[in-house]
Amino acid sequence: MLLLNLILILLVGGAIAWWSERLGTHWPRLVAVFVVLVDLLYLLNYLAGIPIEQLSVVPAASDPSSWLLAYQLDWIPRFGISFHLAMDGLSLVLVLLTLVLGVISIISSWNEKNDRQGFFQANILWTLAGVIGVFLAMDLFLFFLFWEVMLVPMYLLIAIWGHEGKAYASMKFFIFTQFSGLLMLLAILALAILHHSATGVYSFSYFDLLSTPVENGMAHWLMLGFFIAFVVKLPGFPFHTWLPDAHTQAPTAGSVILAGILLKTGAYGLIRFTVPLFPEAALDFAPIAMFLGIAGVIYGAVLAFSQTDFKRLVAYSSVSHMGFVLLGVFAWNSLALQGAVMQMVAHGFSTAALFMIAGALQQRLHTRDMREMGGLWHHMPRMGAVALFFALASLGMPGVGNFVAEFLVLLGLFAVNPWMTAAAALGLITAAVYSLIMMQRAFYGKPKADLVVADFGWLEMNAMAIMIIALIWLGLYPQPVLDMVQPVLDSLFSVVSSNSITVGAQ
Amino acid sequence: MEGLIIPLNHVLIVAALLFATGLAGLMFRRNVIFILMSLEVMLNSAGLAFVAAGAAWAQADGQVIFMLILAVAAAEVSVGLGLVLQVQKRFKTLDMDHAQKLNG
Amino acid sequence: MLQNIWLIPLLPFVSSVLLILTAGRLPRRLIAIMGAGSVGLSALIVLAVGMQFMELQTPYSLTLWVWMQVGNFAPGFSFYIDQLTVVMLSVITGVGFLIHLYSTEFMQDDSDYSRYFAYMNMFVAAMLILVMADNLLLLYLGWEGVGVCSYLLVGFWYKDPVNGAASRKAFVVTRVGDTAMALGLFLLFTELGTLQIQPMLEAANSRWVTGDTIPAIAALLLLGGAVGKSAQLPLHTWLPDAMAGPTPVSALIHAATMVTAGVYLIARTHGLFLLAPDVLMLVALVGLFTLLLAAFTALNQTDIKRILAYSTISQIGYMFLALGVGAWSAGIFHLMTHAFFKALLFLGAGAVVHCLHHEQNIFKMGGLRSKLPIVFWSFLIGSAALAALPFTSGFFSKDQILLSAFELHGTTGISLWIGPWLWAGGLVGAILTAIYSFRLVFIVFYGEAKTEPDRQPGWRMAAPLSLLCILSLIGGYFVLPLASVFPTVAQHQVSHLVEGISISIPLIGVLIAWLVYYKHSLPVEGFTESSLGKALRNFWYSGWAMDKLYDTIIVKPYTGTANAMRGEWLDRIYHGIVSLCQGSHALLSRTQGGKMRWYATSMVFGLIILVTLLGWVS
Amino acid sequence: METGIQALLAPLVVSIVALILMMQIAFKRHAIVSWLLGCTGFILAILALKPMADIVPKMVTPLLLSDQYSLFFSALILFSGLITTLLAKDYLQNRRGENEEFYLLLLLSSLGAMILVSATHVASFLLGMELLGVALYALIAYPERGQLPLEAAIKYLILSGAASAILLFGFALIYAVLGTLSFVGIGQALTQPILEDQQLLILLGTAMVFTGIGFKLSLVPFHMWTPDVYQGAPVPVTGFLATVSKGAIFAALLRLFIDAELYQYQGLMLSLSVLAIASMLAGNLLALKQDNLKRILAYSSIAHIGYLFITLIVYGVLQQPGLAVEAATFYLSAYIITSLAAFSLLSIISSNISETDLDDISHIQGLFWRQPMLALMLTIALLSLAGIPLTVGFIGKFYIFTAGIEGSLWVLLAALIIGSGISIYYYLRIVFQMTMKEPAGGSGAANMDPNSVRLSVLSKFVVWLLIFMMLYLGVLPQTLMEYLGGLSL
Repeated sequence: MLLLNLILILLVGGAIAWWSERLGTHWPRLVAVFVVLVDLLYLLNYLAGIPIEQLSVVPAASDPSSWLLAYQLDWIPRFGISFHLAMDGLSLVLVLLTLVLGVISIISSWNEKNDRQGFFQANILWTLAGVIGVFLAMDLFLFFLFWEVMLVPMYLLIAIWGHEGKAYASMKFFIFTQFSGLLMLLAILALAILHHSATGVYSFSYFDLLSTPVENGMAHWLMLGFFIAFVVKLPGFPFHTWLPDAHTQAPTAGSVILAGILLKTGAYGLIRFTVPLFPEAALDFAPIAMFLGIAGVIYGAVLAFSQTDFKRLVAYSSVSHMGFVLLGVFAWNSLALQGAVMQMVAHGFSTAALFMIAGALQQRLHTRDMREMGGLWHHMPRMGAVALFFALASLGMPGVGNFVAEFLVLLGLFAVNPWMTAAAALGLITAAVYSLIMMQRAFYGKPKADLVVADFGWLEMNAMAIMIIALIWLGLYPQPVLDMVQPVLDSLFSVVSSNSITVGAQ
Repeated sequence: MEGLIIPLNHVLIVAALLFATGLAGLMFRRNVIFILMSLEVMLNSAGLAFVAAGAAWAQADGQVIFMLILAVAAAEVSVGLGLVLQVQKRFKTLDMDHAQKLNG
Repeated sequence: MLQNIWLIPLLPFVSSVLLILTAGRLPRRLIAIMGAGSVGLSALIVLAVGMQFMELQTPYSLTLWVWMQVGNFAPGFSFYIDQLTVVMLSVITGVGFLIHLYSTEFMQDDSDYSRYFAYMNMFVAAMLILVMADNLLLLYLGWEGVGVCSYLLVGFWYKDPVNGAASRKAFVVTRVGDTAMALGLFLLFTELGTLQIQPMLEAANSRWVTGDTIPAIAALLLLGGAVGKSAQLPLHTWLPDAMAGPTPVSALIHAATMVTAGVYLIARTHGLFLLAPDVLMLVALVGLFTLLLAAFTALNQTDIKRILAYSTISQIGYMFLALGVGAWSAGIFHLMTHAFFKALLFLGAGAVVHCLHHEQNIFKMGGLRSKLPIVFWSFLIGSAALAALPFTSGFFSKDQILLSAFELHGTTGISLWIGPWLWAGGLVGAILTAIYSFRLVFIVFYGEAKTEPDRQPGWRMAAPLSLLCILSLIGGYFVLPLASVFPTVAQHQVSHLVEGISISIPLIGVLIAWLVYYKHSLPVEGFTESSLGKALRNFWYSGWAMDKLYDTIIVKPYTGTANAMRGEWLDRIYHGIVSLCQGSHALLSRTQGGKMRWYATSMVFGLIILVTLLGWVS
Repeated sequence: METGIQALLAPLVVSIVALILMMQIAFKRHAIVSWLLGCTGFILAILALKPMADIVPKMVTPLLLSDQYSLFFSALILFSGLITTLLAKDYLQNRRGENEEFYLLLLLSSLGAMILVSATHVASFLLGMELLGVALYALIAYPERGQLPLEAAIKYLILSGAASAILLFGFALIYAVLGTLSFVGIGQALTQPILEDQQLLILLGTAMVFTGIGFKLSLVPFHMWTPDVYQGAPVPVTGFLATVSKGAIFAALLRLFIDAELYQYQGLMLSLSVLAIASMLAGNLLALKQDNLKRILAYSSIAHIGYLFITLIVYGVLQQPGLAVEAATFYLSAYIITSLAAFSLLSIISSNISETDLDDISHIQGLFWRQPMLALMLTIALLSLAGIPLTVGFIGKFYIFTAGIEGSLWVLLAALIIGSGISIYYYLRIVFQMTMKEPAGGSGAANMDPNSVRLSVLSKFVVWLLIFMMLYLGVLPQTLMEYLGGLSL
C-alpha cells in the first residue's frame, strides 16, 4: 500500500499543483515541493521503522514477499496482468534518488518565469510518479505502462517550456524512446506468450517470467528488444543522439529530471530485466554491449569537448558517464554492478547540478553559448566554485561518488576483460579534458567588464549544498548504498548463475 | 425454372465487357453526367451477371439481387443527380477535372 | 600520539574547508593564521609522532573506517606509518609550513587571498594522505587530490587564459599517467585480491618470482603514474608550463612535494619493482634520459622559473636513476635535500620576481647581489646545493646516487654492464646542472642592474628563506632511518678516482659558468651563434620539441576530430531515415492529386494487383 | 415471428423513428424537435438492445442474424450515431436554417450499418451497405453550401458506387460458380472441388469482392478517396463516416470471413498481408507532413485499418477465432471511441463559425494557452490514436501485438512498429502545435477568436464522456475484454 501511495501522492499532488495555479502563480511550486517532500518523508518514515537487518536480507527472485515491500492487486486477469509493485534495495536507492532530485528540480525552476506554472509543476510531479512506477513495477505490463507514461509529461515539459529548438528536440526524444519502447513491448509480449504456451496461463509477472524457458535463438531477439529500449534511454552509443538535443532544449527542471532520473530507468532496466530474463543471450551479447559502452564513454567525451553550448557539453558528458553503466552491467559481477548503481546515483547528482548551473547561466546571461561567456568566476564566485566542484566530480575526482562508481566499474570489468578496461579508462582522461575546458570557457579567462549578474542565491546554494554533501558522502562512505544494493545483486546472481558464468568477486 | 439456354460464360463475358466499358468511362470521362452513366452501366453489368448466374443455377436469388441492384442504382443516381445540380451551381462546370479543390 | 595521526591531514583539510565556506569574508590576518597555522600544527604533530616513532621503530597503522566494501574489495581509510612515511611527512609539513609562511607575505596584495590558502591547505592535506595511505586506493585519492590542487593553483590567476591552458595541460598530462596507474591498481587487485600495500607486496612476493610478466606489467603501469606525476619522460612537458602559478606554489608543489610523489610511489612499492628487474632498469633509464634532456633544456631557458622547472625535472631524473639502480635510500635522500634546496631556490626566485614587478626574464635582471642580499645568499646556497658542490646537502645525496649507479651489478640483460654508463650520464648531467645553476646566479645577481627592485622581502619571506638556507646546507648530514624499510645495499667500495671525479665535476661546471657568464672570457658565441648552434639552442629551448611533437600527434588530431564531429555526425543516419520518410511522403502525396478519374484508375490498378497477387500465390 | 421482431427490435425502432421524423419534417420543420427525435431514436434503439440480448442468437430470415456480435456492433453504431447527433446540434446551429434532414439521414445511415453487421447474406450485405452509403453521400453534402463538401460527396458517391459495382460483380462471379449467396453457403461450396477454369472466376470474384470492401475500409491501394472525403465532409459527418461506416463494414467483413471460412486460404491471407503492410506504411507516411487535421486523421485511419487487418491474418494462422476476434473487436471499439473523441473535439473547435471547418493545423496553434482543457483532451485523444498507455488505444495495440505474436507474424509486426514510430511524428506535431505560444497571425488566428470556443453543456458532456471512456477502458479494460472474449460468431 505504501508503494501505491508513493505514486498516488505524486499523481494527485500534480493535479492539486495544477489547480493551485488559480490561487496565485507562486502556489504551484510551493505545492509541488511540499508534495515531493511529503512523499520523501513518507518513505523515510517507513525506512526508519524497519529493522536494519531487513535491508541485508537477500530477496528471493521467486518470492516477492521476501522483498522489503510488495503490493499486488489483480488488474487484468484476462492476460494475467496484475498491479504489482515491489521494492528491494535497488529500487529503494533509486526511488530515494528520484525524490531528492525531484525536490531539487522543482527548486531549480523556482525563479524561472514559466507560464502555466501549475501545469508545469504538474508535469514534473507526473514524470516523477512515472519514474517511481518504473522502479517499482514488477509486472512487465505495468512496467511498460509506466515506462511510456513518464514520457508524456516529459515531452510536454520540453515541448511547452523548452528553448528555441524545442520542436525538434521534443519530437526526437519522444520518437526515439517510443520506437524503442515498442520493441520492448514486442519482447515483453513475446515472453509472456512463451510463458503462456509453456504453462497454459498468461502472466506478466516478473517472478513468473524469470523462470520462463526461452529457446536460445528467440532469447537473443527478445533480449535485444529489451536491450535497445533501455540503451536508448540510457543512452548508449549509437542511440544517444536524442539526448543532447533534449537536454539542451529542456527547461532547467526538465534537464535535471531527464539527466538525473530518467536516464537511470534505462540502467535499471538493464540490471533488473535484460540480464536476468535472458542470462545466456545477454552473456553472448556482452562483448558487443561492452563495446558500445566503451564507444559511448569515448565518443561522449570527445563530443563534449567540442561543444560550444554549455548544456550540450553536459549532455554529452552524460553519454560518456552512462557508458560506464553499460560496461558495469554487462561485466556482471558485484564490483562492476555496484559501480554501475553508484554511477547512477552519483551521476544523478553531478549532472543535475551541472544542468542547474547551465540553467542559472541561461537565465542570467540569456545564452548557453560558452563563446560568449568567460571570466564568470569574477562575477559569480559562488557559482564558479560550485561548478568547479561538479566539474571535478564529473571527471572522477576521488572523494566524490563518481570516482567510486567509475573505479568499481573498471575494477570489475578488469577481471572480465582487461583490454576493454584499458580502452574505457581512456574515458578518465577525456573526461578531464572536457570538464576542464568547460570550466575554462565559462568561468575562467578574462571577465567581461560591463557584466552585472547576480551570483547564486540562498535557495540555489542550498540545493547545491545538498548535492555536494551527497556526492562527498557517496565518495567517502558509500557503504550504506552498497549494502542496500548488495543483497539485490546476490539475488540476481542466483537467478543468473545457473545459466551463465559469473566472473569476479561476488 | 429452365436454367440458362446460352452458356453462362458467354453472358459473363458480355457482362464483363459492359463492366469494363463502365469502368473505362469512369476512368476517362470528365463530365460528371457521363461518369454517373458509366456507374449505372457498371452496376447493371453486375446485375446482368447475377441474373445470368441465377438462371444458370435455376434460382431466383439472381433476379432478386438484380432488383436490389436496380433500387440501389436508382437511389445512387437520384442522390447523384441532386449533387450534379449543386456541382453545376457551385463550380459552374460539370468537368470533374476542374470541379476539384481537395488534394494533398 | 600515534593514534592521533589522523589529525595531520585533517587540520589543513578543515582549514581549507573553512576557508572555502567563508569565501574570503574573513580578515586577512585570520586567513593567514589559519592557512599557515594549520600546516604548522600538522608539522608539530609530525614532529611529535616522529619522536615517538623513533622509539617504537615498528610500522603503525590506523584504520578510520572502511571506505567501501564489495566482496573482498575493502579498502579502508587507513593510514600506515613507517620510517619512509615519517620522512615524507616531515618534508611535506616542514617545507610546507615554511612555504605557507612565505606565502602570507608573497600573496599579500592578491584579492583572492583566501582562495589561495584554501587550495594550498587542500593540497597539503591531499599530499599527506598520499604518503600516509595504507592502501593504493587511498594513495590514489591523495594522488588525484594533489593533481587537482595543482591544477587549481597553476590556474590560480584565472583571468589570463594562458594560465588556464597551463593548468589544464598539467592536469591532463598527469591524468594520462594516473590512468595507467589506475589500470595498475586494477591488475594488482585482480591478481592479488588486495590493494593494501604491505599485504599486497607480500602476496606478490609469494605469488610471483623475479622476472614474471604480470608483476612487470603492474610495475610498468605504476611507473606510468609515477612518470606522469614526477614529470619524467615522456610525460614531463606539463611541468615547465605549470610555472604559471604563483611562485610559492611552484616551490611547494612543483619542486618539493607533489612532483616527488612518483619517487615515493616507486619506493613504496619497491617490492613489486624488485620482481620486475626490467622495469626497474627502465626506471633508471627514464631517469637518466630525463635528467639529461632537462639539463640541456634548462641551460637555454631565459625565464627564471622555467630554468628551475627544468632543473626540477632533471633532479627528479636523478631520483629515478637512484630508484632504478636500487639505491632506494639515496633516492629518498635526494628527494629530501632537493625539497630543501629547490624550495629555497623557488622561494628565492619568487622573492626576485616579487620585488621586480613580476619580471621573470633573467636577462632583464642583473646586479641584484647588493640590492637583495638575503635573496642573493639564498640563491647562492641553493644553487650550490643544486650543483652538488661539496659539503652542501645536494652533494651528499647526489654523490650517493652516482656511486650506486656506478656500482650497479645486475644479474640480467643490460644491467650487467650499464652501471658505469649511467654514472657517466649522471656526471654529464651534474656538470650541466652546475653550469645552468650558476649561469642563473651570475646573470641575475652580478653584472649591471637592469631592473630596480621596488621593495624588500619582509620577515615572513626572509625567515623561511633563511631556514631553508640552513637546511640546504646541513641537510646532507641527516641520517634517514630508512634501513628497515628498504633492502640493504652494500657499502660503497669504489676507487678514489671515481669519487674524485664525482666531487670535481660540479666544480668544473661552476668554473665554466663563471668563465662564460661572469668573466665572459670563454668565446662560446662562436658556437652559439652558428647556425648549428642556433638550431641546437632553439631545439633545447623548446624542450627538445616535445611539446610540438605531442601537439602534432595527439592534441591537434584530438581537437580536430572532436571539432569535425561536433555536429553529431551519427545524426546523419537518423536524418537519413527521416529524409527517406519525408521523401516517401512527398512521393505518395503526389498520388493524392484530387482527380477523381485517377482515383478510379488507381482502384482498377489495385484490383489488377490484387488479382495478380492472388493468382501468383495460389 | 414475434421473436423475429424482438430480435430486430433496435433496427425496427430506428426505422420507425426515422419515419416519424420524416413526417415531422413534412408537417412542420423544427430543428430542436427533429434533434430530439433523433436523440430519442438512438436512445430507444440502445434501450431496445436489452430485450434483443435476451433471445440471441436468432436467425431472422436467411438474411439477418441477431447475435451477441451484431448486438455489440449495433450498440457501437448507435452510440456513435447518438454522439454525432448530440454534437451536430451545436455544429449545425451556426450553419444553415434547415438541419432537420440531417438527423433523419443519420438514423438511416445507422440503420444501414446495423443491417450490415447482422448480414449473413450477400443481399442483406448489399442492402445495408448501400443504405449506409447513400445516406452518407447526402450527409456529406448536406449541411454546408461550400464547394468542398460537395466535391467530397460526389467523389464519394461515384467512387463508392464503383466500388459497390466491383464488389457486386465479384459476388456475381462467385455466385456463378458456387450457386449460393449466403456466407455460410459460400464457405461450404468453396470446400467442394472446383473445376480448373472456374477457379479463375473464383479468384477474380474474390479479388473484386475484396477490392470493394478494401475501398470501403480504405485499404491501400484503394484508399485514395479517404483524405478528400474526410476533409470535405463536415466534421461530425467525418466522425460518423470514420467510425460507423468503417466499423460496420469491418464487422461485416469479419462475419463473412468466418462464416465463409475464408481464413483457410493461404493465398488470400498472404495477399491481405501485403495490403495490410502497404496500408500501415503508406497511411502513416502520407500523414507525415500533412497540414490538414482531417486529412491527417484520414491517413491515420488508413494505417489503423492496416493494423486491424493483422487480426484477420492471425485468424488465418491460428485457424480459430479466440484471440483474433477478441483483438479485432477490441481494437475496433477502441478506434471508434478514440476517433469519435478526436472528431468531436474538432467539431467543437469548429462549432462557432459558420462556413468552413477549422481543420488546418495552424488553426489550433496555441490552443493550449487559450483552452487548456480542450487542448489536453485533444492530446489524450491523439495519444490514444498513437497507442500510448493509459488510453484505450494502447490496449487495442496491445491486443494487436499479442495476436501478431501468437501468430508469429514478424513481418507484419515490424511494419506495425515502423508505422507506429512514424505516426508518433504527426500526432505529436499536432500536440506541439497546440502548445506553441504565438499563433502566427495569419490564416487561422483571424478566424478564431480566443474566447470564441465556448463549450455548451452538451458538448462538454459528450467529450468528457468520450475522454472518460478512453481513459477508463485504457486503465481498466478487463470488463470489456471479458465481454468481447465471450462474443461468439
